[in-house]
Amino acid sequence: MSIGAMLGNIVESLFKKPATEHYPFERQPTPDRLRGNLLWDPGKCSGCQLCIRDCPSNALELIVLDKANKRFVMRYHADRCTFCGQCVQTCRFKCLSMSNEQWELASRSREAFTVNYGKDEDVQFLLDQAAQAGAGVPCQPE
Amino acid sequence: MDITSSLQNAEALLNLWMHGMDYPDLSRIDVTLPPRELKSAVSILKKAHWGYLSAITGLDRPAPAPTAQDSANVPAPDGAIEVLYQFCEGAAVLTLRVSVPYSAAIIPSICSIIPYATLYEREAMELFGVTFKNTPDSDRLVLPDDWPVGVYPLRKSFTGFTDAQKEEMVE
Amino acid sequence: MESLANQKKFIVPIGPQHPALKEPGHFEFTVDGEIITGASVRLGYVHRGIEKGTESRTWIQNLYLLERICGICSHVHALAYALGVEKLGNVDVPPRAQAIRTLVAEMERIHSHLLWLGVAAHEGGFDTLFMYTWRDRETVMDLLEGLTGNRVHYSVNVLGGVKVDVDEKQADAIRRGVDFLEERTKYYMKVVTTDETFLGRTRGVGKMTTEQADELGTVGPTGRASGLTRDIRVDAPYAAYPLYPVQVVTGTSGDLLERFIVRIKELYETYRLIRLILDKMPTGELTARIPRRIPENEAISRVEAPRGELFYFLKSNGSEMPERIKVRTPSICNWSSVINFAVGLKLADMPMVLSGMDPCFSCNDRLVVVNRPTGSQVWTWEELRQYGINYYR
Amino acid sequence: MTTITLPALIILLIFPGGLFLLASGLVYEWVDRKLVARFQNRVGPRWFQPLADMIKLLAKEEIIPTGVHPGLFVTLPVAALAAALTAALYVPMFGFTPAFSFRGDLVVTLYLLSMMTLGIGLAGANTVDRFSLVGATRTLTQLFSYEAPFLLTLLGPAIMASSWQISQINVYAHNVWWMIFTQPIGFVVALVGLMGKLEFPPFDAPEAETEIVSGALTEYSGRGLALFRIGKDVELVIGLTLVVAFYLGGLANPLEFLIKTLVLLLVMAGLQSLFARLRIDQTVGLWWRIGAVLALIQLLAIIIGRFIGRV
Repeated sequence: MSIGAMLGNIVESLFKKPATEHYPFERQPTPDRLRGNLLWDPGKCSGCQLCIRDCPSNALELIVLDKANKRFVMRYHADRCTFCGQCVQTCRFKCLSMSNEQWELASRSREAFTVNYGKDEDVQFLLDQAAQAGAGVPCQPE
Repeated sequence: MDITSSLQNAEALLNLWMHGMDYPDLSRIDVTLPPRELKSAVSILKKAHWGYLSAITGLDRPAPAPTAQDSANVPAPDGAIEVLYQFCEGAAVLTLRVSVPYSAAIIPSICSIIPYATLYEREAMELFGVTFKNTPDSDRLVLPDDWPVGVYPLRKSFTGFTDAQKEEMVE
Repeated sequence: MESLANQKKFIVPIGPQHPALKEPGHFEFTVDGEIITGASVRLGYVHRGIEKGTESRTWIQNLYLLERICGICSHVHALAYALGVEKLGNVDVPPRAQAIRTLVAEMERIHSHLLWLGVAAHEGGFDTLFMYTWRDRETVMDLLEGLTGNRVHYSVNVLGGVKVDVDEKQADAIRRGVDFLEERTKYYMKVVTTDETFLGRTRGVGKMTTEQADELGTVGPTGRASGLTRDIRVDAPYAAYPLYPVQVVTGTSGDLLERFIVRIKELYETYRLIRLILDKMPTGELTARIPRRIPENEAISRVEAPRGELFYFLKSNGSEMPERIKVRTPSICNWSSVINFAVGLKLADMPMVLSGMDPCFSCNDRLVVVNRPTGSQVWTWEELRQYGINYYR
Repeated sequence: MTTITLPALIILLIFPGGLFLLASGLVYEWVDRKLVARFQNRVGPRWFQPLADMIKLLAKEEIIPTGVHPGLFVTLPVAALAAALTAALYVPMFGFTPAFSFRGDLVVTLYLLSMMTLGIGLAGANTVDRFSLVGATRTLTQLFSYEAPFLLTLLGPAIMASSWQISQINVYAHNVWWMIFTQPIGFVVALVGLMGKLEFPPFDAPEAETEIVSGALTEYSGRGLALFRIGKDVELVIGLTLVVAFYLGGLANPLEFLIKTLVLLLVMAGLQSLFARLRIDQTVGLWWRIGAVLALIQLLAIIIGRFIGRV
């Protein structure tokens, strides 16, 4: 039975640095395992599209330019992504990974969140095509 | 009490009413009951202090799509709603399975025996369109107030609203 | 006379928007002065139709959908679902994976109980305790982020195992964090049980006997504070709980104070379990292969969420998508206890009694229905997405 | 003691009444919020936050809800603020001699200070909102519970000084032992009474946000709310000044005022962050069972002491 059981702690707090973080001026370092933006390595992809099938939020599109020569472009919609990491788990060739860099999921337009991954010439080819014909034909999972 | 004796105990208690019985796995017993026997089965469980009601699960079992062999003069079979009353005691789970056709989806309410079943019954009522006879409260619980009457979202036949229904809701 | 009495009813609405409940639920308390004479509840303000949604997604996609039922106990939902699917698919999960699942589940329990302690203190107007517990809760959230890569939706589970492993460095960080939290928890125990002003708000309030708790079907710490020994971790051990036995914490008096004590004591038990798991971690694989098509069967999966028993019923039809998934969350069991006990209490006690059962509205409500500013209309998912796209363009 | 005399209009409108008092109210509100934040290990608001809040509220539309008496709705905040500002004129604000003073002004000041609470109570009762009504009931209940003990504790020093005039009590307090040592019980009750008057935690049941949103002021917005809030800030400064003048050795100059009131505010902020909110029945119980009795014992001790002294 006492009154003011927290007295010690509050007096201590008065002389302690506040626990609040001055975001965005101060940022905590991100942990190594942070599940951040998705990265795609075009070299190893076989175009099986299992990642697209398993994605719970339709965040991935694979645009097949030339299946025989393995020319693919991965279109990643970061704004739809829930960062669950299932695609990384699903990929048998380990071509997907998640970056642990800090990033802001905020922008004034949606375009900033659509990322095309692939070999430079393929992405360029796709962009040129899109410029000519309006929009690229996204590949739908069967 | 270990699982096996719990399950055997449940079997012995319900022996009188059951229409079918099954042990789907080591810790479960499924008992099929006609709707009219439900209340007596639940009250005997309650009297014997066999576990507690853990959930009431609705299952939609639509009629299989008519095949080409069905002749036109045989009436199409009616789909059924199956309501599962899951009781738990320790690790043992007893499921009372009650199946009713769409045309007569009426099940006696067990709220007089287990009062807290009311929330579960209200949920099943809204989402599956089963009528629980004599349930104390049949107000909307989870669906919005302007949800159309007679549309049960968890039935397999519900795949979204028709345009007419949307119009109606706007009004 | 009757009608006159009805007219004089003075109803205090709490919710769907109210500072006491940060989540939408609607309660109507009929009051006579400060004393409550009647209560009713309406849920569904955030009913998201997850049960229907699961029927049009694959087994793998559902894991992430179900994880998002709740933001506080996200892991236990995914765990209950994964255990159920593994039962359906007859897959044996490697012991190390089960141990990691258990570890994360227990860390989530710390997170949830500390969060609850803060909320309950805030409802009682004890903001200092609220700030302190939430500050300390950051410790366990940081640990979870370091371990899994996300602070809220840990997504540790995959069907058939887990994604992440615990290395020695992680284990040490967790041990240190747990030591710190244990010390803090002891302090909170002291505050909660000795501070006279707080005791005045909790002692003898919302009392529930064991029989009443049983009659009302309460689960979890709310029931255990009334002496109901129901804990799925003990009754039907799942994941790695058979290896790391849990001692049930029960109380006797069943009032609000006892619910505080039971939850804090559960934290002690959780700290012990975490150390035990880290010290005796089985070795081996992290995942087992699971087929994409699950054979036709039914399974029931029960786990002990921080709020009580979480019940999953899964039915498969041999395809890639489930036939039916039923989720019965612990909060819905405990509502009846609140509604039944409100009568006779003081209005000022109501927020505390409500929070005393640790209600989680996202637990209860799981259809995409959006009220437009002009009239209300049901939107399909596609329309909604289109609206979102146009809005941001 | 220094005596500075200023033209009456300046005293009323600018210094030390009017504008300067309002500004100091905002500063004290900030200090209070900042201290509570630091006690809770938070950062707390920046120095201009109360001012920014006030400007925002003043710039906003004032919504008059249906079912209220519009005239009353608009005039109540003005009356409450005016009462608080008037009360300041009889109190040695900032260490200066009170602008106006007459025999018995202590009683007038105390009544003027109660106007604020009464105004909030009436404002709540004026609306048809349930939260406001519950809040108004609680505000008025609380008013009747802390007012008597608070009054009794201020009578203690008055009896010692044999005067009902605040300025004379102030001078008396300055010349003798600090009365916190001679009347410790009185000081504690006065301090806690002040917290009750200002509806600070743990006596914030009338505006308990987790129960009744914002209590009596739930329906207020814009200007009305701004005036009530600034009125409360002014009352905070006046209350602190009164307690300091009576119990902490009086006020002679602005520096003394600043140091003494801020120390008192520090103690008050500590008390605010130390307790859980009391239910309204607990508040009433506390005041009448403990507060009033303590204050009476104190008063009795003083009277007996004086009687013995005279004999």
